[in-house]
Amino acid sequence: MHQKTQLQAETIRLISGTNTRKCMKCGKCTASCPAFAEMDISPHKFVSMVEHGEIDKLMASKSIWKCMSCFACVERCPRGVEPASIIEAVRQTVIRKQNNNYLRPENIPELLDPKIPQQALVSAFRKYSK
Amino acid sequence: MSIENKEFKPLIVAFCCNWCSYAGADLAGTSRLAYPAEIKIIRVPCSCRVNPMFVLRAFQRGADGVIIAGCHPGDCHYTTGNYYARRRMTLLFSMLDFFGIEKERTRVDWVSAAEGVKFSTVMNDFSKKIHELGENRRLGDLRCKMPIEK
Amino acid sequence: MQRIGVFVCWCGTNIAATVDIDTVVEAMKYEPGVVHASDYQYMCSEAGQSKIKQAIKEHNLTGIVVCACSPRMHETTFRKAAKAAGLNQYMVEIANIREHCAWIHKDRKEATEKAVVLARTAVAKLNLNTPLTPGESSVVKRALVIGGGIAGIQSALDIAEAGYEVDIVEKQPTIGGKMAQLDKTFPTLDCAACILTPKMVDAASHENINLYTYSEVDSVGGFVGNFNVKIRKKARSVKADICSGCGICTEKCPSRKAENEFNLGLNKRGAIYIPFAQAIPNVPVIDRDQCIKFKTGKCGLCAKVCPADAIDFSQQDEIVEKQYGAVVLATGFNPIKLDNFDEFGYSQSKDVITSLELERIMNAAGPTGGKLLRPSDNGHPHTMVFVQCVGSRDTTGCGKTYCSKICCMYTAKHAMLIREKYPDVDVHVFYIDVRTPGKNFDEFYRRAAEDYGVNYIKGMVGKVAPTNGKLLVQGSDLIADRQLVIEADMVVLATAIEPDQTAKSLATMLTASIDTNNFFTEAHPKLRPVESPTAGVFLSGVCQGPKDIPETVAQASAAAVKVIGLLSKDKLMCNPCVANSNELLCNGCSNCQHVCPYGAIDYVEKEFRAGGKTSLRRVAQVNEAICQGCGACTVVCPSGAMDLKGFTNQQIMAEVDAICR
Amino acid sequence: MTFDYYPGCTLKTKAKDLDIHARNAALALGIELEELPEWQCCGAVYPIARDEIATRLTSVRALASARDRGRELLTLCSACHHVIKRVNNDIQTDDEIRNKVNNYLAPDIEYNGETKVVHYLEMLRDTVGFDTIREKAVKPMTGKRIGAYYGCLLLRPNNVMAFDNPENPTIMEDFIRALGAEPVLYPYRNECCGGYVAMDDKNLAAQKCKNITSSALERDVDMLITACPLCMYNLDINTNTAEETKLPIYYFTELLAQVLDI
Amino acid sequence: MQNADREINKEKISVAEMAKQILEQGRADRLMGWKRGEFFYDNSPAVFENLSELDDFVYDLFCGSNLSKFLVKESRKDGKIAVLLKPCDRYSFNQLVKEHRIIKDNVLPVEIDCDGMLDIDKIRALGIKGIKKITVDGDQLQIDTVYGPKTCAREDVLLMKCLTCKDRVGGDRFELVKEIEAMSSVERYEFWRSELSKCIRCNACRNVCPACTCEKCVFDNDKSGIANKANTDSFEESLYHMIRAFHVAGRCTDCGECTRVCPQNIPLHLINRKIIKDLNEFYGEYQAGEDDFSKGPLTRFDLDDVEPDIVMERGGNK
Repeated sequence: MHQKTQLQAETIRLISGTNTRKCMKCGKCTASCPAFAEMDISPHKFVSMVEHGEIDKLMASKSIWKCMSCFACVERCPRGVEPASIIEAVRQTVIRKQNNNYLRPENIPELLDPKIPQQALVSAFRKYSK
Repeated sequence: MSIENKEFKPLIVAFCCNWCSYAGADLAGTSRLAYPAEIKIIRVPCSCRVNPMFVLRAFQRGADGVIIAGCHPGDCHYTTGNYYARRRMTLLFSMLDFFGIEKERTRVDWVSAAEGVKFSTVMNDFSKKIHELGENRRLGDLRCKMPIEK
Repeated sequence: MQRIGVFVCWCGTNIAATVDIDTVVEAMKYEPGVVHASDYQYMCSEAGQSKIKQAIKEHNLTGIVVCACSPRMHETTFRKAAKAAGLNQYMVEIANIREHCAWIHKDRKEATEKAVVLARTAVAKLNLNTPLTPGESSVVKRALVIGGGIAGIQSALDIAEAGYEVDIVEKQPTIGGKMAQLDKTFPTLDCAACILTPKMVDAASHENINLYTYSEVDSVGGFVGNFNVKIRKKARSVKADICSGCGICTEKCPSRKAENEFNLGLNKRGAIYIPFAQAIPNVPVIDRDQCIKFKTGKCGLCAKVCPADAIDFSQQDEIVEKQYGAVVLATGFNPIKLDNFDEFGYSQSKDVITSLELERIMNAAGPTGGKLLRPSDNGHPHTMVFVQCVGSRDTTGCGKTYCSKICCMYTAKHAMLIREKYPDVDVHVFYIDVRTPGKNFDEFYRRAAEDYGVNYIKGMVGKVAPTNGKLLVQGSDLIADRQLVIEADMVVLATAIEPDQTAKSLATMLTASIDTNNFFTEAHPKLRPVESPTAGVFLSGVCQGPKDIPETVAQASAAAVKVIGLLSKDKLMCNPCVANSNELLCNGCSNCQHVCPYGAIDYVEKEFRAGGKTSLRRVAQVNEAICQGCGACTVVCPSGAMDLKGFTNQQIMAEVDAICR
Repeated sequence: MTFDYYPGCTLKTKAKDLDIHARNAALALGIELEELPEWQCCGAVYPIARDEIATRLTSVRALASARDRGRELLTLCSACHHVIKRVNNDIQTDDEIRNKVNNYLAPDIEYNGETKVVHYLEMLRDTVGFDTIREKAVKPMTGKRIGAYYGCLLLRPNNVMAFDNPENPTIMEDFIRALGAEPVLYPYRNECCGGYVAMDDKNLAAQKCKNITSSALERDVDMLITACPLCMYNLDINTNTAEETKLPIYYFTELLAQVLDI
Repeated sequence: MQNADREINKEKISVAEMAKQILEQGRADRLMGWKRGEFFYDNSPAVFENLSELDDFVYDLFCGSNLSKFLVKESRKDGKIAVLLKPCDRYSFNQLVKEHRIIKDNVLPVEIDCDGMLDIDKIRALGIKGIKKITVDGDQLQIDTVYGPKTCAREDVLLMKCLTCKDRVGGDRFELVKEIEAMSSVERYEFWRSELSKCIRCNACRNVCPACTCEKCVFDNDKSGIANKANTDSFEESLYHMIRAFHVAGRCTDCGECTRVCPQNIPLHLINRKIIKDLNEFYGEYQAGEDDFSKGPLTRFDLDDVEPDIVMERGGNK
């Protein structure tokens, strides 16, 4: 594997704290994911793509913004692999780059919604920007 | 101590359990997997038969390294022997280290009857370590007031 | 002082090419105790052996060292030779100068030096050898089989056929085990009952077999050849010797609340019941927790209707104590509880069932009379989803880490049977891997997919949501890389299997070891797969690891052969290299007893006389018939009283000294 | 018994109902909730990335403060509970995170995960007892069919949250029974409402919420209860817009206060 | 560790009075305690068979010696023997009962209080000589000497073993062990070599050790294969202390008697403490003699015990 991709993959493993080799490719994560319909790369592929060092593709993926961190995949994985943590690690890798924030205040018209709880805003900014 | 720069030929004692590691050593032999001749094997029924005294005795008599090899935990022929050996040897090595005997001179490894390659790798590796450490004279002198003349 | 002969083998060129034989022979002549040293091309050959025998007589040797190949190879050969020449066979030591020397070293000088050291180490040890005599113990010519499933029945039948008495202890009211609950068997699709019930009858009618049903093993003492076992015969509340098995009581019993265990709770049974029609013995049992008579004192209807007057409410548990020469463990398995897998909705919908439950539903004698009906409304299902690996191959602690082995095949069987009987039912199988090693197994699975149109989906189910009377099965199809939702009528879970819980307590009683999953451990995973490491205890069936019926039967027969081999002996020779306690030194501290894996050490109070006074002391005694000679006790003994014959402290110390000379 | 109480940002503003009723009900049940002095926002989402230390600090401050006061830390908002409980677990199990956090905060006494984090519902179950609520119910909700909506934050991951059976929880159902009402089980009560993704993808959240409410409506519920302001928001704006999915949603503490007649 | 079958001084009467009552009331036939010695600081263990013998009984600041070991023999004699057990002695007592060395049924254990015993050498080292009488005054000792009254801090003259008494709060008994662990392996070797070279093989440590009660000691038993009779470079001679430390591993209660009696002041207890520290760290806290039934750490195991490599992974050897 190329040195750069190797390093990228290692970073993802480190940030997520997950051992991708434990995956036995059962697909229970993808079976459980409530955001699957909106995803271009399914959760189980995140695991194998990290294993194969295809981090650039993952960073460009739409899926990382659709994962709701609901941990259904983590809870149900029979091997203790944490797809949600991997997705989070990829998302972090993206937004930690300068000027790479996914969400900017001006993009959220809902800010005007008087009902919106603080919690929603705080969490969205935590998840989508740095 | 000799001042001449003679080639260091270490003396290494290996205690091997009859059922796994001794058989592993046999397999290493059958497969012609070399390891240094300085390693001499003593056959014991089980790693749990190795009394810490044997290890101390070897060091006191001038051994440079002692290695104990047994069945993998869970595979002991006598079901539990290696678990006891594991505790005893951990404690012994730590005590030896406390007395200033480099901990690299002692080792426990688990080698099954099928692991001829592992046996040879482990022995080569251990011997390499001992070569790096050089001669071990310390334990025999531990309670002597005068340096031993030779 | 010993008179030692050293015999150096060339092993053709195997040794001689690398080791200078003459140097070794010459060096040995000066070792203490050595009175003779010689060499030969092939020591293990007839000629080589007679050279040894000759030398023993000629030089009046007390012991011999053979420098040759591994003792694992020819130790027995040379021991026999020594014995033939009148030596004690334990006065033989082998210096392994082939596998541990000649074969691994290239440098002739180095190898020769090492061979000398190995030889003198063997001499040093032999100088301290003493003649050893193997002990003998008698053998009780009766075997105990614990568990009355197909494994236990097969083992018992084979042992009984060889002419030995066998007792089967079964905790359920009938023998038959899990196989009795199955409908058809893969890959031939013959009916389980049709092949099992004749065997049950054979077992019951065999003159050498004695059944203890509704019984449990209370305690085990003794050792190989002489196990002393207490069996608890639980009170049936029915006199088995009088009961005719007419079954009137079971029909009349007014209590109908108990879950029918045999049908896995899919229907109810009476408080007095016979598990199933072909049960053996065909004697009912009263479930005292359910019986109105036992709960309130009133009722007693069964006693009134019994034509044989066989009901006995006052019956008590009975303890039977018997001796056995060998024990076969055949305790079987159960499907795991599904509490940790509620995403599959087992606890939320009746239509989510386990595969074993499906067996009962498919069975003509089952709760639906063999009709495939949805448990919730007895309707006909149109779509069925099978989920594989439920609780198997799970490393999170929720399930089992191992593959349950049988699920792939029985799921293929279920799918095939359903498609055959009800072609209108769509059958989907979610699988992680389909594992079909076995004769005609893969063909069978492919037939399900190819001929019967079972839809195999590579993927897993994430959630089963009971909605609008249907089950919404959300799963993944990894080949298509999609998530899909199947609207199913029934979901069948291929539930992981685990050893029966009795395995754990039996393991303690028998000092037979179990692994982290509570499966019994075999003495050697490849070479001794039906023996437990504890002498005289043998393993049969799933209690040793997941397996299907043919494998179970094969192992059961193998275990039986081992038992027969054991029982056919009048005396057992014990390994003489066993622990030995020097009572004069023993402190009585119990350390050795704590670490002995076999329970071979007992303590006795013994009188000692010293200086005209007698004193009572607690000392360890080793039962040589049980001791296997591991030596764990020798190291924990603080006083040095415990030693191991053949591998004594002095001997090993001498070996260390000889190496470090 | 007195707990240190961590209300969290939303409970001070948009989710006042959740907070006020909780305080009043606790008082009525003999539980004292003392608001943790100078608490800061927990961050609303748990920092999954193992290398994030800064985002863990506010939780640790709250935890250490409760430890110093010798109290258990009581939370109410699902998000706060999730974040604080998981950070606490990190401190307990991950040496690296513990060392970094302590080095950064340099507290007088190192924080090593001593504090026990308790959710309000757990307090009701374990300290007060659901039987006590049943006894003290002035206006029991007899005949009402109530669906519990758990969401994800309270339940998952179970090895850390250890709140209830993650796939078949019962604590809210037991709570509903204590209110005198009838709990209704529906399969989507532990499925995600969309969470923060609602800020980015309204449709996704709307779809998820529709699944949840229609699953509940199919079982004939009168109302849903939740412990999470974000779930409340998502469910509310997404379902109460259309007539066929209209379904009243309450914070569980609102009903508690109502039943206790506060 | 209080058992129902033990005497506990509830009324807080003096120990001497207790001893008297026990013999008077016939609760035991004999009593094991301490006897006044020739000098005020050399009290020694003694068995009292009747009231008149009790005149020599003493329990004061110099009763450091552990009585448990004597019971190995005493409990095998006829009749019941009462024994006075300071908190530290109870561990040894329990351990010996556990190992069946003491016949429990023949012994009446009497638990007595102790505030720490004094070390005469430490007092002397302070330059206090010609001592006539010592009285305790809070944290201070008032010492009446032929040269007039002196005082010193009680803490400064306690026996080494009392400084890290298991019943005292605070204090890390492993402090010194940790210091040695922090040395380089050469330093450690030199440390022990200089300490152990002082050893004169008087066997006092063995003789006093409550864990050393073997019917026949391996060091006296040339047939054990381990020992060779004294001979300067023989195995047992040079490794005497190591062998002994391993011999009592998992059974040593850390009573500190070995160091107390060593005429050469070798800190022998540090070897045992090192082993105790390792056992605690590797296999969980364990105090030998905490009770009289549990299995010691070397006679049990866990499936997931640490591998011996742990010695390699744990720091040290700088």
